[in-house]
Amino acid sequence: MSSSKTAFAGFGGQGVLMMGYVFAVSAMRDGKHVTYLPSYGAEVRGGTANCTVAISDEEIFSPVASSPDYAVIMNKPSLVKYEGMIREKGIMILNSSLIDRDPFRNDINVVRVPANEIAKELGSDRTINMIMLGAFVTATKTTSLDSIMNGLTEILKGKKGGLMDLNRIGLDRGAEYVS
Amino acid sequence: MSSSKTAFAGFGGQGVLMMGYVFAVSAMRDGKHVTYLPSYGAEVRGGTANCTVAISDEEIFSPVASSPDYAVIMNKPSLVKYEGMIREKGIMILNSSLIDRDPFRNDINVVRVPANEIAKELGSDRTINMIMLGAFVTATKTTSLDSIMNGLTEILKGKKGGLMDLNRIGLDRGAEYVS
Amino acid sequence: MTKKRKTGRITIDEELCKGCYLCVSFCPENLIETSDGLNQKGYYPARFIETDKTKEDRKCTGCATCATVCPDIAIEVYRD
Amino acid sequence: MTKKRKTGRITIDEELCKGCYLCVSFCPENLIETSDGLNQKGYYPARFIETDKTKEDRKCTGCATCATVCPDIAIEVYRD
Amino acid sequence: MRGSHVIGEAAVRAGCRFYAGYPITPQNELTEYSAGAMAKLEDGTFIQAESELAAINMVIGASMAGARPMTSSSSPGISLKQEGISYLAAQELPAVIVNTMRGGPGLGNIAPSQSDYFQATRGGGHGDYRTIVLAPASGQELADLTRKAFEYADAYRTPVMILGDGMMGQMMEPVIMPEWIDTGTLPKKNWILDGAKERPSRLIRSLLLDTSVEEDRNWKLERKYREITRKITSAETFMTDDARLVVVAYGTAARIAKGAIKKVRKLGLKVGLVRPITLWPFPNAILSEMSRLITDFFVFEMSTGQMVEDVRLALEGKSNIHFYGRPGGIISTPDEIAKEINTVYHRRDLQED
Amino acid sequence: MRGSHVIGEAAVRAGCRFYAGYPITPQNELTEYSAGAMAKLEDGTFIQAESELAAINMVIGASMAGARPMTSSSSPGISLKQEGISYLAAQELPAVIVNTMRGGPGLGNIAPSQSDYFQATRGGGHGDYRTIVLAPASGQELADLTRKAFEYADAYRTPVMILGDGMMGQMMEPVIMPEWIDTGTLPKKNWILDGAKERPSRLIRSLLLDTSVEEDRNWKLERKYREITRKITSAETFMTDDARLVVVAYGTAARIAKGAIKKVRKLGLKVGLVRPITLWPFPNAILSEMSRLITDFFVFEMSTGQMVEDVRLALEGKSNIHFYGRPGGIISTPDEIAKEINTVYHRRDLQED
Amino acid sequence: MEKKVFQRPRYLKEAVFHYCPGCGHSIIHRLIAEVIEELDIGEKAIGVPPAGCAVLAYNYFDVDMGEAPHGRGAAVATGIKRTLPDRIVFSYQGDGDIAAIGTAETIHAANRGENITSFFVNNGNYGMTGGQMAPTTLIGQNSTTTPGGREILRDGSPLDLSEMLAIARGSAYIERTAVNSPKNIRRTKRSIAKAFKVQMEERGFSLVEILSPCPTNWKMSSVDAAKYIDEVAAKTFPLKVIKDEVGKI
Amino acid sequence: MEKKVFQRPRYLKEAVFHYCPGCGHSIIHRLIAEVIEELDIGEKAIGVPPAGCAVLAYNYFDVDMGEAPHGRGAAVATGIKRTLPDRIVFSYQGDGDIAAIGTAETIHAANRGENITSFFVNNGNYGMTGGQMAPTTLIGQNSTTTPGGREILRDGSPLDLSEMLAIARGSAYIERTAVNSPKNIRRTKRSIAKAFKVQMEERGFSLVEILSPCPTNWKMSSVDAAKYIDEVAAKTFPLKVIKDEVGKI
Ligand SMILES: Cc1ncc(C[n+]2csc(CCOP(=O)(O)OP(=O)(O)O)c2C)c(N)n1
Ligand SMILES: Cc1ncc(C[n+]2csc(CCOP(=O)(O)OP(=O)(O)O)c2C)c(N)n1
Ligand code: SF4
Ligand code: SF4
Ligand code: SF4
Ligand code: SF4
Ligand code: SF4
Ligand code: SF4
Ligand SMILES: [Mg+2]
Ligand SMILES: [Mg+2]
Repeated sequence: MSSSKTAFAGFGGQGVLMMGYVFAVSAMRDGKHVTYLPSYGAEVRGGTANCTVAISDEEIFSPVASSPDYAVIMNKPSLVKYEGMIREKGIMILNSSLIDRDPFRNDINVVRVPANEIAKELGSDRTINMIMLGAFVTATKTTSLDSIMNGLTEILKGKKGGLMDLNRIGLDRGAEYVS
Repeated sequence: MSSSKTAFAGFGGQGVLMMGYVFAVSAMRDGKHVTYLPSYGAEVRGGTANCTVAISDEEIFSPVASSPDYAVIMNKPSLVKYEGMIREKGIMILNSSLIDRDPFRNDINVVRVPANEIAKELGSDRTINMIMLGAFVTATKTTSLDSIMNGLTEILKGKKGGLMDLNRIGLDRGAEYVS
Repeated sequence: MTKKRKTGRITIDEELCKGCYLCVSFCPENLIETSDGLNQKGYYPARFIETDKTKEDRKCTGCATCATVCPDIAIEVYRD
Repeated sequence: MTKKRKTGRITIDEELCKGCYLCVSFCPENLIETSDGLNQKGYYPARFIETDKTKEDRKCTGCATCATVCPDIAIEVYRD
Repeated sequence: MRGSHVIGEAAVRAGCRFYAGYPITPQNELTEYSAGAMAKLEDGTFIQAESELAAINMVIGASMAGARPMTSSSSPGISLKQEGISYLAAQELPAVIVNTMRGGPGLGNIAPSQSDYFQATRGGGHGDYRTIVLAPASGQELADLTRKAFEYADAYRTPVMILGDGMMGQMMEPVIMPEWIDTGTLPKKNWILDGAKERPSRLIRSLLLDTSVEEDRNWKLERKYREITRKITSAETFMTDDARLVVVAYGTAARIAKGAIKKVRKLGLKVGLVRPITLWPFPNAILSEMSRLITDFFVFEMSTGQMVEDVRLALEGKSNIHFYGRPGGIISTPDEIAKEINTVYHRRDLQED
Repeated sequence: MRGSHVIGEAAVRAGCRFYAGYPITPQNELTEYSAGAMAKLEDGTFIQAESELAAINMVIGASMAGARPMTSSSSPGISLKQEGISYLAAQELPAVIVNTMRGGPGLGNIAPSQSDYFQATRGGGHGDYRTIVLAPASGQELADLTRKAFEYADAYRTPVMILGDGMMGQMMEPVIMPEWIDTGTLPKKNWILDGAKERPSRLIRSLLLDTSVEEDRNWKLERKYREITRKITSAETFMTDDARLVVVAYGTAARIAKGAIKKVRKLGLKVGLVRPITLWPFPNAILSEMSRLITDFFVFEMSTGQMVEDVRLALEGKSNIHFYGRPGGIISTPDEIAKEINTVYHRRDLQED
Repeated sequence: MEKKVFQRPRYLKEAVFHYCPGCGHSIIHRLIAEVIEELDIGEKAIGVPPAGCAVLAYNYFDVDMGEAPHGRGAAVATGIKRTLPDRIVFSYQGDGDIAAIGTAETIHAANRGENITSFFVNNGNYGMTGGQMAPTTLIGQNSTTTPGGREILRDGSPLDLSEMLAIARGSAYIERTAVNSPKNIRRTKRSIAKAFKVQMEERGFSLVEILSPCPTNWKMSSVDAAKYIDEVAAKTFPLKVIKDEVGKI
Repeated sequence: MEKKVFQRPRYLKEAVFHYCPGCGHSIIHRLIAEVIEELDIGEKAIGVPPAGCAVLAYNYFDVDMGEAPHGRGAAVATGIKRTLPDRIVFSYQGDGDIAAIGTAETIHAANRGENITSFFVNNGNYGMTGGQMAPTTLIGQNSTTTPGGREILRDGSPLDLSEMLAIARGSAYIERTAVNSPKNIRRTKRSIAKAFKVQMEERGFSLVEILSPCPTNWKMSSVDAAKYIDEVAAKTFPLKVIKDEVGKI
């Protein structure tokens, strides 16, 4: 679809803002108009962090999502916050490792990803957000895994390669899991 | 007279502002409305200092004197500045020790006081301004020597008495000289 | 008979714990480990190994080193 | 005959002088005094005592101490 | 007693026991007077701060602790206090700030000026807030408005600025000083920080990360500002009853204008004066009221034109506005202003016909 | 590239080789980008100053020495720069200052806000001066106005402020970057301080003790401000041709308003937008021009109402002004604004009859 | 009989710290609260939190708290203390807050000998704003504003604020400690207690500089961050009593 | 043959000083101008005058001069120097300017090791504004804001800024001298020269603190003021090299 708004939400430490930022940059490189609006709650350490990424083929008037099309939910408090907001027929990607219940909505599609467990297998918590991101783009087709990789490369340029590979693996595992 | 404006002018070091301030406070204690406007040029050390004192029985609208009634002139540059401004029939008190010529105006009254010489006799340059002040009030009857003394006492309260006496003497000698 | 040394025990509040593992690394008796269950914040909290041991066999001295280094005041220490 | 010691002289710009008398107090030979004529600024400027003396009888060494301490650069020093 | 001393004396009589300031001409007399006055009071504190910034922040602390604090400076120093003033407004802390305006911008000079009007009335600091701004024009008013400043500050828990200039500060006029307030009799403040003894601990802050909470705070302040506007707006009118031309001026400029009006009245010109005493809140009502009868207003400021915007906002195009400004520390004479008034008066054919 | 990076990149391309700043959310990305960008240029200087105050004063020095300097901060930090900005204006020094506004007053929060409008346009500093204020509303405009900012600063020897907010700073849109300027080709400045070699020594100062000299300076600046007003005032109009209601909004608010207008247009409401691009000088002409046909204007700001005063000054009571404000960092949705517009539109019976 | 020997101190509210895992702020908060309880000054204490990661300190300390603008803690505390001389007033400040923007206010409060106590949390960076260089950032240490790590010529050297404060004639007690090990944590608690006592006895300005781990911006595990302080940070900022005009109290 | 051995230096304009009789500023101006001439840096020198009695210094120095806001000389000089690294940049500041409002800017410029030179004119008061207390006012010394003279408890003690600057890791050369006697004046000139050379060789921050008589506000004759510096002021502010990382140059 030509235009969508996605909310990414979780704890400060979970790389939520990074997830959204990577997605935004990638969409950007696809030539889309993009707005990336981090919740500044994140400035205060620890608390829940979230960001909204709007992508569109034309100018975006507001970066805020009163009813997002998609939501990537990393923990329970965020579920509580977004389960009511997400639009009908919207897609919600849940980190089932940390969320032991379903959203009350039955008019949305829910994809459960045990990100922490998968990350544990991969031996690095750092990959949790990439696993979720991989699952997200695959489930929503908002962009391609390759665009994401390009976005990542752009963002991480200068950083050591190991990180890159780790992220790649995370993305793939997340993608696999939902496809 | 019920209302007048007087300009006091000279070098920074000559106690010009003090002279005007003492006069202002004294008039104030006579129950007059008074404005005292120091030239801030004085803030920058050394340069010529001057102040304007307006006294009146009613509210004073402007403290500035475009054409003062009286002028107490302590040095040549100030003469040059004020000889043109002072109003017709106005009174100018000159420190003749430092000013070797007369103002070009012949429609004003000029009183010459060799203040530095007198001060030398009194053995203190500090008295120059009081000598001129004594001469000024006596020549213009703008207020009484006693009011001036009261004004001085108020201002110098706390300061050591010797200064007081010295000033008193200065005032008297100035007054004598013109009466 | 008189005790040679004090015995103690600790409790760790799973939900307060943020998994920094300072307690794990500083406990002189190595009595704290990482649990593999996640807490609600998404951390693997620390766990006191001797929880179920009876007083007598405990090596925990109740020295409170763990609690001292715990940033999140997740540990309470008991001693007799 | 060879000179035992340099002789010098100074000039004081009356109008630049502000009468601080630092020169008076620091001249090692006490060759500066206070004049009793006022300058235009109302100061009694300092005066070089030996102005009119001939070179030979001058005690001024041209050491420039006076000029060194003069805040207002009123003093110029000459020496041979 | 010169004007700056009047403010200092009126302050301590109003219960001010904390002054922090930093020297700057033309207001040193106030700082110096406060040093002496506080030294005489055994419960008085005077601090010569290391900067204006430090001074305003000491005032924040003193206000949190329940004092009636004051600081004073002149234009450049007031610019440095803007962050602190924004905090005072946000934390709803009472404080009195005196600005003895001088010529600007930059270092400028130290002559009387009125070019900080925007800064004072629009809030030179960041965020949605207003500062009560009082503009005395006589020795007596210096005393009375200083007293009022402390009362308003406490009543509305907001910073209050006294906006004067070097001429006001040097003016000597017979003044009847307000009585001493017995600080013990001032109403207790139930919000101050004095230690959580037999009560829950208290908090004074301006950080409101939750935007809806911040928005509520902004509207709460806005409501307070509306109340202040209703309650304290004030202006003096002078010879306006039969006036065909009304001069608008404040502080020193208003004094000079009065002199000018007296002169032109002698020539038979029907000219009056509106002198805003509160610059914020600005006396809009009285001006728009007049605009029904008065076709022409003459605004005189010692600046290139700042208050004139408030006059335009008040009149909303209903009358003609003529502006005359002298920035940079120039003090006009009544004659000069009379001349200007005269010109306008005739150019606009306002004379009896 | 996010908005803050766009500014940073456009700055170095515009020949900015000196950046001094101090961290503050939500503009750290700009500071950090500048650190990287200057490090890459062998003639680039980045200084993380010890405070905003130090930063603006370093900018003063760099400008004196001929650089195209920039500093950036957010609301509280900008308050601390007010004295420096007043000096820049007084000493006629070019400089670019970026304010990424956040919720205030006080510490407030770090969400997008527009409550520093007064401070920016009225001069939060002391004295008679103005600052050119540019309000970008898109990624491309961030780039283009940054370039313009440096050009205006040099052309008029005056400080220029870019007024944005966190949303602008985070926005990512396809942007065509302006070309790199070869700093060597920039016109030589004949007033800078670079050592009195084969020329008389130069002086840059703002102290003018002689009031008549200061007054001349004030009027000289005033003339310059008039010229700037004539030459650079700019605004975007959107769907105003057939409009019966015109929305006035800038920056982020204008974007949201555009979305709202598209929505209400679908409902057949004839609504347009005027978006001031220069906040000072304010586009008065275009608004008063419109007031001949438009009976109703709708002002939307992310504040309790500041720009609305400029709209009132421009319209001088000729049309009705409706204000809608959301302070404190609230970001309205186009739907919300559409609803408000709709209400006003019908309350005022603007629909075809 | 078994008894509780360690629990949450009385002057900390129940709120859960928002700080990152392994953050020194949490430990320092606890220590200050413990000392306030032990000296029984909870009803007299007035705290001044900073702008910094600890900006929300008032959510934790159960004493009166008044927020200062960034860097102005010493000035605000001065205003409070001069108004209420018998209260115990402390400022809690980060290294950016106290050693950069707050340099003048801190030095002059110390030099005036204000009877206040400042806690100077040195974590080598601007934590709250995302890890920019602080005056205390070590040479070579990474920050988001020092590409490639801090360089002496480009970015200047670490600032020894505590040593400068020791020169201030009005400062009575200045010590640098750390909260990276049980031993250092206990020592830090002792010096916090001493700093408060110095104020209680009106001996002048007291300050404790505390090297504090910031695992997030140091990009290290909490355990490594703790080690880093001993092995690296303390080499530039030695842990020691820098000034003590008071001696035993 | 007789020749002129002392005359007005080339880099002073003809203007008559506005300073009071016996004012140290006048002497310091002359010394700086002499050194600029002797080091032949007049075409490279850029000076930053303060707000203070020396605010009009640009009327005297015949080199490029750019006025700084009160206290910000070090920051303004930094901006100039970083932009034109091969020029010689100096700030001229009073004790209120540099040691009160300018504390942070000065300390951080020194700590960054900015290659600039600052002249710190210590006359123990705020001369320009009429003799208020400065951070350097001596205990018991009179000022218009310390009724009865400066008191430690009420007004704090004199601030040793130069000693603090010596701790700054980027400062290369700091000396305290005086201009109250021929000997001290010559010594001051030598250290002014050294300070400039330190900058010319890019060794870092250099500063000369100069005890300077203010007969007007000290209410003394110029001669007594000169004595006062030796007998009183120098006891609190000893004349000495406070830091020298450079040695002979
Ligand atoms: C005047 C002003 N400038 C900048 C900021 C932004 N700011 C908030 S906290 C902070 C620095 C935090 O660093 P530090 O003091 O070391 O505390 P930490 O977070 O590291 O504990 C800054 C620059 C502000 N709030 N106010
Ligand atoms: C921001 C600001 N605050 C205050 C002033 C007023 N002011 C001018 S000079 C000065 C202090 C002068 O003292 P010092 O620096 O010691 O220089 P001195 O005159 O003694 O040589 C002050 C406070 C100012 N110009 N700007
Ligand atoms: S109390 Fe001591 S022994 Fe027991 S767990 Fe804690 S650290 Fe280990
Ligand atoms: S120290 Fe505390 S927070 Fe860290 S792991 Fe142990 S219990 Fe958890
Ligand atoms: S030192 Fe200079 S100014 Fe002072 S008295 Fe001697 S000549 Fe005159
Ligand atoms: S040059 Fe030396 S000897 Fe001659 S007058 Fe001057 S000080 Fe005295
Ligand atoms: S960023 Fe660093 S200082 Fe801030 S809370 Fe996290 S760990 Fe602590
Ligand atoms: S007041 Fe003091 S410092 Fe200023 S010029 Fe006069 S003597 Fe010199
Ligand atoms: Mg820090
Ligand atoms: Mg001084």
